[in-house]
Amino acid sequence: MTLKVERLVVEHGAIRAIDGISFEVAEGSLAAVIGSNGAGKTTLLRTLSGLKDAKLGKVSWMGRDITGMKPEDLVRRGLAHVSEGKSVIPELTVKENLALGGLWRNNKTELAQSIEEVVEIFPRLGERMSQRADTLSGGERQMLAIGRAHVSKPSLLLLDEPSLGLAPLVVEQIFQTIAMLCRDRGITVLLVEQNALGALAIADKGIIINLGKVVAQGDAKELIDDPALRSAYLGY
Amino acid sequence: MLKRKREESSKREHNPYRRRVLFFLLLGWGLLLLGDRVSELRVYQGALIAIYALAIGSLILLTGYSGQLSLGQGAFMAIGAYAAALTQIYLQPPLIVTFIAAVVVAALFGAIIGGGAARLSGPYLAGTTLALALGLPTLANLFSFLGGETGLYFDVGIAPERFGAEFTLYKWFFWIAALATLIMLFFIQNILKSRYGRAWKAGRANAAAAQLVGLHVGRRKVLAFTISAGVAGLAGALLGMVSLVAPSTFTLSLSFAIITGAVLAGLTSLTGSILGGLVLVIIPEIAEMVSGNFGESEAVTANIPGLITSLLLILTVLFTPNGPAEQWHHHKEKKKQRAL
Amino acid sequence: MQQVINVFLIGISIGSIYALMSLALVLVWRSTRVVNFAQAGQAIVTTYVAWEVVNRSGSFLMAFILAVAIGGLIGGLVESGMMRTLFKHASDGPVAAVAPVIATLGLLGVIRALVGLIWTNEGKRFESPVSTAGFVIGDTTLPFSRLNLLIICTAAIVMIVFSILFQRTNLGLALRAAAYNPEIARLSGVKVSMTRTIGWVFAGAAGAVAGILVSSNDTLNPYSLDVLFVFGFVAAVVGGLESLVGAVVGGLVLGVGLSFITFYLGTSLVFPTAFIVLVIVLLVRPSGIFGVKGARSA
Amino acid sequence: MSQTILEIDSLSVNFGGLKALSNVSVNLREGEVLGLIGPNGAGKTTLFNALSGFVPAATGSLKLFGSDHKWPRPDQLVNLGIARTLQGVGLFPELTVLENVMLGADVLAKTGLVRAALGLTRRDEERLAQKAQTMLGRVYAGHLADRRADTLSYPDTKRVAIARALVSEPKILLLDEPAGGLGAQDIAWLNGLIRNLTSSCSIILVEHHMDVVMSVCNRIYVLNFGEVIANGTPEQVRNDDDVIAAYLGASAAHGGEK
Repeated sequence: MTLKVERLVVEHGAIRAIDGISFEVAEGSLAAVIGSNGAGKTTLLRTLSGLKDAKLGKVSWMGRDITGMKPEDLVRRGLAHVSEGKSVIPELTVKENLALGGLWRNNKTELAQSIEEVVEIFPRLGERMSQRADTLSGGERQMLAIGRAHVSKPSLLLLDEPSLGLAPLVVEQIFQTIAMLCRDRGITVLLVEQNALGALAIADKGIIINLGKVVAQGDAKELIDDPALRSAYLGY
Repeated sequence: MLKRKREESSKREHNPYRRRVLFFLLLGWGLLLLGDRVSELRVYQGALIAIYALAIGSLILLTGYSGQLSLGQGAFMAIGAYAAALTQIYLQPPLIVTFIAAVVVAALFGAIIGGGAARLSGPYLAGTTLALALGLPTLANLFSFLGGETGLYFDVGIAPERFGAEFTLYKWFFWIAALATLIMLFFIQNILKSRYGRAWKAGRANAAAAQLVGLHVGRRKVLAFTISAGVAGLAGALLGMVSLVAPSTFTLSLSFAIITGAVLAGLTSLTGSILGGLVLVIIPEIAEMVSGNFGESEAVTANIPGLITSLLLILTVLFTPNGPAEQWHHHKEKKKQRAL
Repeated sequence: MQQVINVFLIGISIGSIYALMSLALVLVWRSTRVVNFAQAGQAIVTTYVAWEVVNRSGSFLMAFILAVAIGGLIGGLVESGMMRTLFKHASDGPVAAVAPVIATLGLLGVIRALVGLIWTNEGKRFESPVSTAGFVIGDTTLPFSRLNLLIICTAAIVMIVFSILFQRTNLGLALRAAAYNPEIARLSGVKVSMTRTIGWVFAGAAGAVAGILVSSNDTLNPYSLDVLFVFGFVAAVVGGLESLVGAVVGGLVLGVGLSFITFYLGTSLVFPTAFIVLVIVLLVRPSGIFGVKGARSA
Repeated sequence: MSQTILEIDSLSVNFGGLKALSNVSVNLREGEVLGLIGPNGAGKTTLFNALSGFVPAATGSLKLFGSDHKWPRPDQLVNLGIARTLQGVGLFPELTVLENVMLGADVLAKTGLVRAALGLTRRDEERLAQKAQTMLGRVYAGHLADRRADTLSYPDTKRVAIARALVSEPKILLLDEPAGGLGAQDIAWLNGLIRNLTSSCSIILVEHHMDVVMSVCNRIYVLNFGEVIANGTPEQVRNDDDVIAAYLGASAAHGGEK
């Protein structure tokens, strides 16, 4: 019962952004996909969540082939994707942003319950429920984005660079929350990050990709000192 | 190897121009000969085809090349027609001066409106020019020298005597319209094939990249709007000549017809413009034949042409969105590539 | 002073019709990024249907309900039948940007021709459902009539229904989310292709109401709603094309403004004024009064 | 020491309330290749955009070839002797390759509108075509001249884009991720080309392909959060602790924590 990616190939027009990637993520674990910019991390996540079509290869989740399924259907199968760059809708209020994640279940009591859970995790959002999301700080927006995903009650959470553009202290807090979601609530997490050391610190497994290919994968703690890491980022 | 390539490339630049000159000369000669052999009605329709072709050409330049869609081409045609009629009435200069005045005045308006239009994209420009097309003719009622609903009579006089007594008024119209259209289309085609045409295509496809090669994309758009308005103004003057310079000639339907013709002709190449003009004139004819079978009620004769052209418009844009010509080019390129 | 109030009220009455047309255009724009040039054409069909029903049954209410339902149906069919095919085939290439405009213009032509074939091009008199005689206060008769009041009330009800729908329901939240950011909406489980169709359905219904209201006590022909479309478009642009509130305010402001111009300066200046307003708004504040800056660059 | 030909002094760029660049100073010397690197969102492309007039500079001044200059508009760049390639390549799809490159040399064209209308363009066109053909030859794309740009393979579009930038004979070339999407062979070719170009122009290179940056650049500026955090030779930069932290993550200190 895992997330399984097999020989995935994805193209942007004439460019091959993902060039035959394979890996597995065990249920209930936290995996970090790391690599410098242009490595294909975002494309990988967008393909997993159905926003982009794969050219070749297969993605399965809980033993079922989910390749080519639409994002709105994948949400109903427990897959939530927090896309790159604080994916909230600034014109909506905090509460509406959160409610959005639970619309598909069409159950008012469950929705209220999920929103309360989010407030427990991120108390700061509770104080700002009726404000528009564009009044939030960068860190709060990222929390809101993760909160919205949480409301959709995912069993698999895909996170795209939650640390992007945030101050180190906030990054630390977000990372700890992500780790908590995985450990305490049993959500499988696939975290895509440029911040390699931060991500590997909380992850069970690390997958280093460079120019659309996996260059190393294995235990997160061991990868920290792997020469492949420095070479993927700094070119030596 | 490289040198040979260069020679080839210079040949490539040089040949089409001569071909173009030859084509326009032959076409003109053929048309004028034809004008002697057909009925009066056909001659009149020939003049209409020429006028529509010219108006379609103005839209192809504007939309197919510089990427600005105007729903108000009829308004610029009206401006040209009124300018020509007023010039003829008050100054009575040689005919060619009248037509040049139509071009200049319409271009002037085009430059003013184009200055604003260059900052608008897609639907905004379309909506604004639509408002222009609907609103401009109402001005005729506001100023008495424009003649109100009855309009102005644009009298170009009869053909010079040396053409003979047989030379009818409609034939004279046809000669003027065909000649003006051929000359103008020749100029436009030259411009479209020159660095100006390339610059418009570049600005439309990728404004940032076009700016980086040193093109002021905004100014180029205004230039396209100005030229297009001028050309439409000439078409309008010609239309005013064969019918009447009045609000009823330059309706919204005229603007829509021009768009239809341009889309059917293939927006991205001028070669189809004459074909587009032909279609606009033929379809009502066909419709009349068709509606004859349904018993000739007025509702049928009035609406079948619109139905056919609109359906064609939708089908063209749905299935060959970039026009038949572009589609064909694409097909050819693909074939060439496969052969390599 | 009394006259000013009168002109103002008449302006509100006509302006609320513009507001409805503007609302229809904004709904379509928000859901598919298309300005629907056939919006008035769709409304022409429903108005003729209403005219037919009124003539046969005499019931204005039934005509109204039927017209609104058919308006919604046509909107949905146009989106699912035509616009989807268009986006599939014409998503890139030299004229992709203008293809939707051309397609909806074509649709306008088809609708007009069909309407002309069915009902002929001759003008039809659309009787007002209520008295058009002005209200009498003391011994002065106001130009403001029961029909004007009916128009304002109907438009107000439609707007209230819309605002409850958009602000208070799940469907409304899904529609707004899909309009602001389709990708995040999809990732949250919203079926965006469905919300697109629904946007067109609502627009069709709003347009149908506008068509009936503007035609009441007037002559109906296949071209009679062109002017409504242009004023609706101007109102939508004034409001910024993104905001439903902006559409309504834009319509009312335009209606009142034009009403004063008609009364004090004459009818012939209405069109030039609307055009000048449009150009000024587009040049000075291209994002409209309620729009976000920069929203209009392609 | 060679002359400084471009000098950016304390440039800041704001997007809304966000500071995309703050007080960035960069100088480029004649004949050198300057690398501009940094993690995602560090402000590299923003720097290019400010320099080429696509985004307004909030503060900062510019010196070109030794004299003060306003921040240019994008379309003035070529006339100032600066050419730029775009990340998305940005060829004009319906034009042929030759026409694309000819547009790059359009600033050198002399034909006015009237001559164009009359069709008297032959001499000018031939001159431009010849220049374009020569430049295409230089990037090994001469055989592609007659192909429509939208039928090219991705690496070929990159060659043509470089030819289009070079044909205006720039003194300064701004390359925006030229190696993105290229295979090893094309990257080797690109390395060679960049080195060759320094005889005629100076280059600023934004690139995240580290092999390229480290092997062709004389000096490198590293940006993070819109600020220059390091600059120096490739050797200096890659051993800089701040640079390593910027790339690999600031939470290195928390490495053992769990």
